[in-house]
Amino acid sequence: MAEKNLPMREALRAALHEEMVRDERVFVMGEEVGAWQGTHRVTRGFLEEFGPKRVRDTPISEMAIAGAAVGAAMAGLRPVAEIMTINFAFLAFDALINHAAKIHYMFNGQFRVPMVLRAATGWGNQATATHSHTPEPVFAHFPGLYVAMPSTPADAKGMLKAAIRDDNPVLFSEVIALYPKPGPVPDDPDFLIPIGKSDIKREGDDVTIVTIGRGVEWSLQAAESLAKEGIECEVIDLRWLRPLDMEPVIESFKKTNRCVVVEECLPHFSLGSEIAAQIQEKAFDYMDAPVKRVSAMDVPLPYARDIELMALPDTQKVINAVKEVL
Amino acid sequence: MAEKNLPMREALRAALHEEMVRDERVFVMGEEVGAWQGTHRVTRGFLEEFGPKRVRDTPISEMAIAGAAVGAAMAGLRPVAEIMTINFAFLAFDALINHAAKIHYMFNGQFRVPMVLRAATGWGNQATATHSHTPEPVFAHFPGLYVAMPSTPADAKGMLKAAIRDDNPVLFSEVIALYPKPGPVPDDPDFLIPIGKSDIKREGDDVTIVTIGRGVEWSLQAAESLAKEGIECEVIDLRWLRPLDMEPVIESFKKTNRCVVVEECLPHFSLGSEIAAQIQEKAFDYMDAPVKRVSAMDVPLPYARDIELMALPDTQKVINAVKEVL
Amino acid sequence: MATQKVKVDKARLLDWYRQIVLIREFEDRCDELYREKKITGVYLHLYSGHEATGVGAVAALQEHDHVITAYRDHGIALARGVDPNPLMAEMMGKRTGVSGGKGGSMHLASREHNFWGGYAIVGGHLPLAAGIALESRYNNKDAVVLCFLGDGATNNGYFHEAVNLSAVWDLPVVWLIENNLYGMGTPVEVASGQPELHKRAIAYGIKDAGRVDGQNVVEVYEAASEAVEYARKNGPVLLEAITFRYKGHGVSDRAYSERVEELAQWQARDPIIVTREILTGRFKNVEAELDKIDAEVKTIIDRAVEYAENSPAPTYEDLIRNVYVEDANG
Amino acid sequence: MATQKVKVDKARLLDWYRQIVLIREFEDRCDELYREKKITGVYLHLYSGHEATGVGAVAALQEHDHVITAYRDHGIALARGVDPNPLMAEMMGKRTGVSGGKGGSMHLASREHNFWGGYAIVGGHLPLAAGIALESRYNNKDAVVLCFLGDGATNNGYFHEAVNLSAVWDLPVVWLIENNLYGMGTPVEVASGQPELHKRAIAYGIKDAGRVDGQNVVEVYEAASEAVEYARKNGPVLLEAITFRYKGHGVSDRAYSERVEELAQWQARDPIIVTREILTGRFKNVEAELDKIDAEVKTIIDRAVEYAENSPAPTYEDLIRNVYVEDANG
Ligand SMILES: Cc1ncc(C[n+]2csc(CCOP(=O)(O)OP(=O)(O)O)c2C)c(N)n1
Ligand SMILES: Cc1ncc(C[n+]2csc(CCOP(=O)(O)OP(=O)(O)O)c2C)c(N)n1
Ligand SMILES: [Mg+2]
Ligand SMILES: [Mg+2]
Repeated sequence: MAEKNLPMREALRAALHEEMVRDERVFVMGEEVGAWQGTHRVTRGFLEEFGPKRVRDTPISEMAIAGAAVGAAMAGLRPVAEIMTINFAFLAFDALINHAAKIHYMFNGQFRVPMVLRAATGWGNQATATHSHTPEPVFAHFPGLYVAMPSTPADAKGMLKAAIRDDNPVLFSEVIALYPKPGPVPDDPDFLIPIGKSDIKREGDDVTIVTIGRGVEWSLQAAESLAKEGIECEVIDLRWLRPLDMEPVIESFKKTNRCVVVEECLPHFSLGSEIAAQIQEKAFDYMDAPVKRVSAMDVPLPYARDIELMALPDTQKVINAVKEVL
Repeated sequence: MAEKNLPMREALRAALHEEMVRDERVFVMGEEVGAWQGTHRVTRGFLEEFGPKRVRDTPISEMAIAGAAVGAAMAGLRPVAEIMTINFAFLAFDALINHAAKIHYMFNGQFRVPMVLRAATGWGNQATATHSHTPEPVFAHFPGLYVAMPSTPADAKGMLKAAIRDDNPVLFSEVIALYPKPGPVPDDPDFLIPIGKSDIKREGDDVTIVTIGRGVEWSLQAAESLAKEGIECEVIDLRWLRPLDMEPVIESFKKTNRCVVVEECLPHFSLGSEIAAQIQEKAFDYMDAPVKRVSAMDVPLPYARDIELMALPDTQKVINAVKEVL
Repeated sequence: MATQKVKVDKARLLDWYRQIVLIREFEDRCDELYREKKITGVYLHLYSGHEATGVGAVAALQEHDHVITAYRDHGIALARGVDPNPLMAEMMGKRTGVSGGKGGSMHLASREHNFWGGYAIVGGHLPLAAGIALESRYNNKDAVVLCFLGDGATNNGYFHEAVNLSAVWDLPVVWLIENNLYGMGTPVEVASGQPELHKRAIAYGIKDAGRVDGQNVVEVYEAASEAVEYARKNGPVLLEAITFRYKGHGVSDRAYSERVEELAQWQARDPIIVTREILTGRFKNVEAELDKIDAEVKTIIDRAVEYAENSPAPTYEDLIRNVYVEDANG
Repeated sequence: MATQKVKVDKARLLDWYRQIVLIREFEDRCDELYREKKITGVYLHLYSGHEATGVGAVAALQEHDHVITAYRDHGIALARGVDPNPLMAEMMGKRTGVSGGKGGSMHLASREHNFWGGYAIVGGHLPLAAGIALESRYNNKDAVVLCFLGDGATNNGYFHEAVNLSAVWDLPVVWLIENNLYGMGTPVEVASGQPELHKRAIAYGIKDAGRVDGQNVVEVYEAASEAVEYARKNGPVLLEAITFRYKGHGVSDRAYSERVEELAQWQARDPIIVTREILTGRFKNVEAELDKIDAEVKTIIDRAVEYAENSPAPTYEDLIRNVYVEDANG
């Protein structure tokens, strides 16, 4: 199958573009998605190509962006709404959790809410406390919503396309730090990565590293470095926080008996907590060591570069954690 | 020390009353707290006694209720803001997480935010999907905020007083089902339960039950029933989701080697996840069985009574869980 | 108040009368069933007192138009023609309810009637209304969305963002404020800096359709008709109907003693009385027909209660179904 | 536009001129330092172009009054008299910065100047302003809160809820919209159904203080003075200043090519030019004084940069401090 080398930003753009070409009902809406060409350039050129009906700039109204997407989706359109950064999705929390995620259930299946809410996530660029959240676990806490977080350009494309084609509401988190990173991306316009399917990004027998989003890069780098010392890590990219694909994790753990979870998120009531809890529930007899969590530090994020980076996970922290569980 | 038998509602009212008498800076604000006497009657009689300056009815404006409380607290008042039920606190998510919880840090300690945000929580009364959240773990995910959830009238009083006197923002969750339940409450106007201090509600050597809020009742009932079979449970009431008092939990676990977590919350990225993760981290060598979680089912809550109650934890589910870890 | 323009014929007036008493009877029965603990739960918000507003406004719609409202939704569902049987079944949490017993009183909906639901988060349905209206514009349909909301809801951020969005996107929405003077215990003028709520239209540059007497079904119909046709051709409109609720905010709330006198005044202008007066004023010997309607309505509601009582409860299968759409992708 | 009432004396005018060029110089230097990668990070929103609005409005305050704004906050801090040294240190993320290097460009604050901060969530600071104003009323002080906000922010739910709350609670707030015609790339008329933003006052029943020319420091001062005194005595006011930003939305944003011509028009009415014209029109031989101010300001900013560069970075201790107040209870 033909493929191109694209940065994640362009892979996402291609996914969105293909789906808009394929399906008239798909449209984008959000702050600066049109005339400004998209804050993160994912919708670059769209206004010119698809026109203002399908590329809709909005006021700075996150409640209404998410809520109107819900309504449009109920009525049969397939909105891809953009919240500029996920930090502002806190303002859309009710629209997402009490509306998008509940309507199919609450009205006994009478309505579907086939919407995607794209949001740029992550930190490490001195964006400071109010603009440095990776709060995906908080959204994934609630049933009714799917939550995606791709780590490679190919995954980004296949996952976004699957999200757009699915009839359920999806929160689609795009890690800002990954936008410029390139990778091979299939051309196939029907290349889809199924919702809730994790991916083994590297095989290994000694330790299972479970991660997502930006954590994949740190984990793979750590794995490479550890391989030189003869330690082989299996790196599982969950890709989706909901549904959470635990079977491959448990299977891998039964082989390695050791696990490190790597997340950019805050540590408490988080991804690492859930993975650790499930491993000890489902593979208790296989545990040779406690599951170790590598998370962001439990602080609001400061501006000053040096201390900000102290709070972020990195490759070295992953290496240290792996050594601790060995 | 003298004490009275009071329902939790009255214990909370007494706490609030005493603090308003003690400190002119303390005031209440929120929807229906005044003329309507409080949706949950916690502020009954306050408008008459303290007048409209200190008992402030608001419009249905959750963003502004929380946000104005932040500003008033920064300026030196001590607002006790009420969000009618915690479901509506989703609309105050940004004000709480990006403002209340961040301001002290972000401005390097220049401002303090001594506010309490009271919210009624919990479910089981056919309040349906949009009105049936116990989402405290989602708020407790973020540093900068404290999160309280008392289980008895005495705790409710001592914890609310401590929250009001503390200089940090506190989300104070009051379980609706517990409002009418009575218990002994100390009269002492300086009766305080320190922030972040858990409580052993029952001692036992066989299994540690870690719980909070309404889970305490189910756990104690289960413990009583199990005692008849010779199984002695230690029931630890965390009382605060943040700070999370894990030391007594770990200590107890080192004695019992078995643990069940009981929560009214949804199961994923939740309280049970965090407790299980920490136990396997901190007491791995003491684990005789996996930590078992008893949570709400992972569904939006339906209206019809029978099926709603199927989704809720109860005493029997706790008993079953305890037996599974034995 | 809207001036009368189109003469409404007798058949229509009788139909509206029928709807109004049907709603009243439905609500009275709900109240009774709640006291008998046949309807349970904490939330049940009755529409009694508002009937003329709901009936008159919904009458202004065509079949392909859309309706959406808040939790005080029984009357809207009935006015839109939803069968009382599955509505009553929903009240009792039965499997045969419009929402399968999963939505309850606050979350009625009937897709086939283009009734998009009742919503319990104050203001939460407003952007949904905008989104539904967008579909109409997007697909070059001429359908209008009639969005009911309370006076209290106008102070919520959702109102501001949704109405402004409808303005800049030029969406065919009639924002109809049912101003019943209170949000729970809070009078409009305590909650809103601008108590003449229709004037908020100017903040969004949309048409201010003024205030209408919410007790007079004909006046509501006429004002709503103008608003609906304006929305169809031009874009969003804000209309305010003044009305009053007869019961507590919800059935589990205590009655509000200060309101006794106010209530009596409003009941003197009860929608049933006003509609009867319009009919008897215009047509001779109509009383017998009206009495017959009253009796028929009682039978309809009796049957609805019976239907609901004899319906099965949802099962565990229902509990776990519909969390996600499982069957198909778009 | 406000008509001129109080004659402003020469010393004040010179002081305002000094503030305006100080802000301009500070921002130009920030821009330069960002290109030199001495200031880093993704967010840095310059105040260039807005100076007359910030300086004129802040000049209307007394010392015990309060100021709060959004992330475009450098100019407000300087106008309020905060020392440029710790401000520049904050830009560079230094321990000596006003916010200890933890807040950065978007989160400047100086409690001792009653400058309550810059806030980066659009609209997020509006209810804070209401709360701060409440303290003034609560404690029978006569302090006013001047709350700056952007045109784009007026479409957010926070605006609606906060301004309405200020109305029903009668709070002493001046809501000052700095309408620079765009929110990022979105023109006001695309984002707001009502593009004459001051008219939104009617939705809350508060005083509409109209529009003022944001390039003219004297006119801003006069309009703001009236608004501040109105707020002090009566309650909330909404005032709109029309201005323009010279740079990209933030330094990391590309320039907006369509705006080149528009920009040139606005720069012809640059606050520095306008203020110079006012001064030279009123007073003889003032040019030398102005040139001297220009030179002094450069020295001040040179020193600020030097101070910042020589300041220490925060440490791990700073990273973990101030998450919670640890030392004391109220
Ligand atoms: C966001 C939110 N806040 C608070 C509530 C609780 N609540 C339910 S109805 C209501 C009053 C609404 O008043 P109004 O909009 O006037 O409608 P009415 O009940 O008078 O029909 C309140 C405060 C809620 N459901 N949602
Ligand atoms: C709630 C929220 N949504 C979106 C953003 C991203 N954002 C930052 S500034 C801005 C534009 C604000 O425009 P305006 O209020 O006019 O202020 P200006 O930048 O023109 O001074 C946007 C959309 C944000 N910070 N917060
Ligand atoms: Mg009302
Ligand atoms: Mg602007």
